[in-house]
Amino acid sequence: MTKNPSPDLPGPALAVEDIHKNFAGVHALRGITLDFPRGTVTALMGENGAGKSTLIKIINGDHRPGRGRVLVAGTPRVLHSPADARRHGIRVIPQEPEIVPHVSVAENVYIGALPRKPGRLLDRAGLYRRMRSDLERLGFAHAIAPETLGSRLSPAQRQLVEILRALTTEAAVLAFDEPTSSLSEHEVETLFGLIRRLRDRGLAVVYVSHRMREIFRLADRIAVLRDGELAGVRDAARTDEGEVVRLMVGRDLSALFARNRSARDRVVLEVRDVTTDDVSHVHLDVREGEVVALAGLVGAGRSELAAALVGDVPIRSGEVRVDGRPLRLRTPRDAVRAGIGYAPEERKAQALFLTGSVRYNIGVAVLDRLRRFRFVGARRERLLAQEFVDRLDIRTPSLDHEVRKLSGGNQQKVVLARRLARRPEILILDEPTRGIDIGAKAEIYRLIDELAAAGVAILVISSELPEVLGLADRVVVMQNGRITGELDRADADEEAVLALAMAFDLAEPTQGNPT
Amino acid sequence: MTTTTDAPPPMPATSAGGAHVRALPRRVAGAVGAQNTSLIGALIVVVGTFTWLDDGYLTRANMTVIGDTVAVTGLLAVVQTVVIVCGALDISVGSQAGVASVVSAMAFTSTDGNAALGILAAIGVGIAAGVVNGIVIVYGRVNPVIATLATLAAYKGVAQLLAGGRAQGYVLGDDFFIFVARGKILGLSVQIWTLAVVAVAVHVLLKYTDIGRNIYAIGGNDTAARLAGININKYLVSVYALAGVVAAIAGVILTARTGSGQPTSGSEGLELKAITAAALGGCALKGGKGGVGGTLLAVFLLGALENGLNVVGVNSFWQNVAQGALLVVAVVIQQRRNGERAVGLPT
Amino acid sequence: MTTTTDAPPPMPATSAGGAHVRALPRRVAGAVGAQNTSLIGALIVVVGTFTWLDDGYLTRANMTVIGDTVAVTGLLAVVQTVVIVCGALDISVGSQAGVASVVSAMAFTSTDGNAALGILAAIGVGIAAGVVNGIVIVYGRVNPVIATLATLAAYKGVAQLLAGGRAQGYVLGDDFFIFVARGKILGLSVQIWTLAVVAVAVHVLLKYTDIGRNIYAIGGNDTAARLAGININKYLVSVYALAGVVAAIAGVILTARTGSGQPTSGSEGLELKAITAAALGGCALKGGKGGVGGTLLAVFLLGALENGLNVVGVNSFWQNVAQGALLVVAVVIQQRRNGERAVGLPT
Amino acid sequence: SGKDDNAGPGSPSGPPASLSGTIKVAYLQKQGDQQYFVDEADGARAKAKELGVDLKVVNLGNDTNKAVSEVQAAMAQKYNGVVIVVPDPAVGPQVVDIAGNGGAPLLASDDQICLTGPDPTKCAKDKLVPRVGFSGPQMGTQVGRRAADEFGKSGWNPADTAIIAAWKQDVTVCTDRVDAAREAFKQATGADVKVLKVGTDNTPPDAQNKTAATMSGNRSVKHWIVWGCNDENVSGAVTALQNGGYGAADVVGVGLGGYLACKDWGSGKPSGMKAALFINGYEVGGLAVQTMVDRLRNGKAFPTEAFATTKMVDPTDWRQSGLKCT
Ligand SMILES: Nc1ncnc2c1ncn2[C@@H]1O[C@H](COP(=O)(O)OP(=O)(O)OP(=O)(O)O)[C@@H](O)[C@H]1O
Ligand SMILES: Nc1ncnc2c1ncn2[C@@H]1O[C@H](COP(=O)(O)OP(=O)(O)OP(=O)(O)O)[C@@H](O)[C@H]1O
Ligand SMILES: [Mg+2]
Ligand SMILES: [Mg+2]
Repeated sequence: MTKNPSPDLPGPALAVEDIHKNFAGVHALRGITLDFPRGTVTALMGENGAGKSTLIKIINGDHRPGRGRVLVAGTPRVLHSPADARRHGIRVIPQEPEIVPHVSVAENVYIGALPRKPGRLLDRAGLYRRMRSDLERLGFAHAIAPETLGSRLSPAQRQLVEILRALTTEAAVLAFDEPTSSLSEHEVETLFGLIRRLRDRGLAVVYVSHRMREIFRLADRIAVLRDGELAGVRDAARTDEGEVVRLMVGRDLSALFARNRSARDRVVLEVRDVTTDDVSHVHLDVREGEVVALAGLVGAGRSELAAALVGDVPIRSGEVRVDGRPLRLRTPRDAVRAGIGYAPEERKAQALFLTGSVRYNIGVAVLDRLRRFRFVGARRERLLAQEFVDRLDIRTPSLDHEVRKLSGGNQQKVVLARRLARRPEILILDEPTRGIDIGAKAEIYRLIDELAAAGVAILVISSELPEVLGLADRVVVMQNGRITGELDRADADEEAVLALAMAFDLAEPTQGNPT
Repeated sequence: MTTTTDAPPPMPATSAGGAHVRALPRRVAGAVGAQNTSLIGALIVVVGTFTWLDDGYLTRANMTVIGDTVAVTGLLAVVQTVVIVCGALDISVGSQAGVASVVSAMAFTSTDGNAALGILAAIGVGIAAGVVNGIVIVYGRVNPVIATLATLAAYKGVAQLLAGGRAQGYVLGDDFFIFVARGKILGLSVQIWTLAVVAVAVHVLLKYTDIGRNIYAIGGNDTAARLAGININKYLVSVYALAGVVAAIAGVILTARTGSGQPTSGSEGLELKAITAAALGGCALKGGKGGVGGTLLAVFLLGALENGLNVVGVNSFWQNVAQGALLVVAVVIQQRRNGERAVGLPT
Repeated sequence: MTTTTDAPPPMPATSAGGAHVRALPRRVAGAVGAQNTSLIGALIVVVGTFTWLDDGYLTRANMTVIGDTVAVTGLLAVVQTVVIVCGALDISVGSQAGVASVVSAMAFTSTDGNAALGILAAIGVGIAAGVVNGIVIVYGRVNPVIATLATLAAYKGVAQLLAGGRAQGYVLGDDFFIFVARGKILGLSVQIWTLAVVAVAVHVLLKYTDIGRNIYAIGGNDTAARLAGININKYLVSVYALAGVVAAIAGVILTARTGSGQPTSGSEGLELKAITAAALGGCALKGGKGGVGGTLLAVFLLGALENGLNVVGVNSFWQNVAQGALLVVAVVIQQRRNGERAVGLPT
Repeated sequence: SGKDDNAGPGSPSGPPASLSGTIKVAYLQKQGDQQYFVDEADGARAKAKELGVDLKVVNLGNDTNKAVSEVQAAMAQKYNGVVIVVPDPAVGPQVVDIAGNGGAPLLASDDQICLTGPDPTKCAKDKLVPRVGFSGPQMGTQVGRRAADEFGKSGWNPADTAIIAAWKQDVTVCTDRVDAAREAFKQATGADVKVLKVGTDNTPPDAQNKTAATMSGNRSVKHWIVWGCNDENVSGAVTALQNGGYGAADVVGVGLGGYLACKDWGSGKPSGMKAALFINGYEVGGLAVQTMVDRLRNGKAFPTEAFATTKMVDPTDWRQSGLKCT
């Protein structure tokens, strides 16, 4: 694949000089000057809305900078389009995967450069051969099948497709915008191995992530953005989390995980022998004031289980009880009525009204409480929205700002705000901190703790192990649609969780204790 | 999609919300929206041009003519707006109006001239037709376009069968129907009042009630709407029923205007006019976007244009060319003002 | 969206992709797809029913009639499939065919009977009309539905103006046109051959060339296509040009069939038929999905149905009802078999 | 076989043959959902029942292409004879040829068609397909004459009078009618009255809308004369004028068909609809079937042209004419 892009050439592979970018009133970038040397992984960090994605999109030719210039291998270039950027050896893995739904994974990966036979005929056999060999070589053969249709991919697989698109073409600069936000540890490891190999071959790698641990494992340099400005560049070996966080948020963060709660005994949510198309015989309890984390690898079936618990996926057999009463789950409406709040995994596809305002997006789930005689009180709605914007520190110019114009992390906060606005008794959060910066994460963890302390039973699905371990009172591990084990907070550590998540011998599936 | 289109979109929630913090001029501009500003501009240009070409154009009498002419289309366009905001489409509205027209005249005749019963019968039939559409779509899982194309044909057949292919009854001996056809209230014709009342009601429904918000939610992202606990199916069936009711009102007006129940004459082709107006008025056909204001402006723009071309006596062949060309020009100007980048399909 | 629709999707890539590992029967079933299976089932039911009702139905002669009848609609439906796969729509195809029909007859007449020139002129006009559509949409940023509704009117006007509202010329003195109208090759009419050749060409284009795959990508996710460096604008304009060319071919066939250049008669309403067939054949109107096979099946299903209703002598009013109802029933059965959950709008 | 102008069995010179057994006749009509043609179909069905023949009625709409398909279908299904109202006369030769190849006699109903060319008005008399029905120009002439009479009686000043001619401008037979009306009016009055051409889609609401706009552009006109392609056009235009403030006395509408005019008259109120040419579709349908069956069963040659009765009716005498109002 990627040939050696001559690491011996002088100067950085890519540099930006005094880049500015304005979006109708939002000053996203204000004078960024930064270079990306060959053979180096440069991490871009910063709070949600700091401008990381905007910078990456400028590098990709997707946005034109308002001022400043981009230099590719020392030469100033005007990048008119992503295709243009590609021609100059720049490849970007965007924050939100863009998948073509009704074609195969193989076509999705090689889109725009499909192998041809003479006469523009598609070389279909060649395509699949190449796909298979690339998957093998890159180490993702187990994670995704070349024939699967784009529309049937899980979020993690969608992200993999974006990664594969970049890795299967030649490039001198590779930019990853939060590639791991929905990958689990295992895939992350494989990806890191690949990135290191590419770096050693002389590529310049740009890497955006909110996961502090990843950054320190992977990056050579850390550049921190704050409010559209460069807050500092540090050598990864000569800095620490504390300093980076200070650069990002301008202050020290105290403990990431708060814990002011104590679980009570009353079981609020009981899952009994639930089986769906992809999940079998799940037993699970969540108590009042308890946080249970569901861990597992990509495709373990956690999201499916969550969807079943909120009535969005039909339950074939088994029972769900809330407060001891069996629940008829025909549609998500039944779950909402029973006091179950659910924040799904894919915010764009499943949760957000992208062209609606922040206020609309928060208020839409509590209209029954905002209305009088079916007329929605605009003032009440505004107050409610403002309350959550303040509480979750959602960075938005106004309550009437369109949600699609918010940064990814802030969009996630809007999703959470909508669920919290209903004050649910049970909260199911599928990857709640996906793409959220460390400051906001601490905020959300504190919020989860607060809610639990107030008695809410919380089920969190997360692919980030530190989050699982830090948050949970109990960790339930799934693999292949089954629960493979349950660990108390005291026994849970990374190895124990991973061991259960990858326990390949499933002859005797362990199940959660039916309390 | 998200990254290229930086155009300011006319959002459901945006206009009403920021109101009390903004200054009045901006409030007005905000409430009107960029789309509507362009339409108002186009309307001014059209009216100006025809006034200059013929002084019979900008007269009270001719304005009334325009109003009456667009009343039926306007009703259907307004209710089509609701359907489109849901992310659906109702192509059968014209046929529904035809059935309602025939039924109103036949019920009127067979009850020896009871206008109220005629209208009630028409509305009942409209609801039934709408509910059938909704059920076929939601529970039969038939794509709205195909489903309503099918009922477009089916309802047309029903109207023809009921009427035996002939205009039915004669209603202009009845005071009520004469009132609908020629009456005026406060100087405005009854037909325009009907349109105004329906339009205001639908506008309030869409913008100020939770029902309206849920409709925008369904059209904006149906998965999210479902997960938020909205009973999408109930909403969709109700919206189609509403379309049926409004189509029935349009049918009654048709009966009054022409004097008898017309199975197809006068209602054929209305669906395209209604959809054109809604789309020109800023409804996104994929749902979640649009409003009554824009649609009405578009209806009046198209009506003013068609009337003007006839006032100045343009040959009907040239009218087709002119209407098509002007429609394109209006939208192109509107879009150019947005300064959107020209890549791929516009929304 | 992703979570509810767990139905096995009738996919372009599925069949081809896993092909070499699967056994032949499954390969065939896979290639035909669930959608097409339903359509074939419906076709069998329709043909069976009418054969049973009237023994004049399943005759060689009548099958030829059905073939000739659907040729024009079929051509437009096939090319509409390409447009819809792109995520767009071309409502102006009928008018384009009308212009082409008039132009072919007029060029033929004015060149003293040169059929080749007549056809070339028609195709030239078709390309021009298609490119105008494409440019208005892509560079004028006009929504495809509005743009082609506008050009539907405009091109119709152009055809009427060119023809002065009357049928033009007379081509049935010319061997070539007679050959098109009545000729046979290997027992099949020239019109059917034309449809077959165009359909196969478009099928190969869509399924077996990178151009076709890029078209699916554009319709499936235009952002992904753009980021992958596909020149979306070029593709869209070309697809509209292709639609223009095929509409022109349809126009020439119309000229040959009716004997003269018809500005509107014979081409009005074809757009709806073409879109109905494409949608019934499994094209998703939001793009990225569909194929020539399904569309052709739908064309033949609708043609067999219409012919059959006439063969057994159903009154034209009942025909409307029957066609609408059967269309709904066909899709409902097809969807029921998918076992999709009945929530929200079907795609 | 298309090129030679060989007269098929449909032509008057074709050898009449006689048939026994069940006879199957196809009646293909344009605009089959229009009231006149609905009546025609009813008349045809009634006559077919009376004569014991199988009759199939097909609505061609305005679609010449469908006309071709349906004649082909009738031949494929071995129909013995075809009666056709063509959507456009230009499709005539093709239709003649198909029926000829199928060996079925062809009878034109209502609108003329030519064996050899698209335009019946330029067709040699012996190349016209035998026809039952009305002559478009002839009907137009009657309408124009009646309008001229009314105009004469009224004593209106030609300078402040205008004529509205409303029709679907791309339907050739409509154009023929209104042209003939104008010709006859001019000849009968010699007056120079302005004619405003109003393009409609042949439906009352559209005629109403378009006329209302035309009226706005011609406010100086004091008196109106209205004719058009059919009753739909005339009645829509008259309604628009009356809604626009012109009294019944200032409008002379001469309908064509009478089926909508009679509704106005039935209400007993004064109407701008002063007369209408009643054309009896029911009778035409019956006559066409009778003519076809005579030919098929008894070998009786088609008459070149057979006309059903037309009658100019007005509010005083329409009830006696046989015009039925729904
Ligand atoms: N298309 C747009 N229109 C308007 N504002 C935008 C647009 N895209 C981004 N912004 C704004 O620009 C700022 C920077 O956003 P960006 O997406 O670059 O943040 P980010 O650092 O990637 O954040 P995150 O970590 O949440 O992904 C934010 O305030 C955002 O609201
Ligand atoms: N839309 C879909 N259509 C078909 N299969 C799906 C779909 N979504 C997920 N699956 C499959 O269902 C199984 C469970 O996936 P699920 O998304 O629940 O796993 P998960 O543990 O949440 O993992 P992830 O991190 O990928 O979300 C997997 O085999 C996955 O491939
Ligand atoms: Mg970002
Ligand atoms: Mg998941």
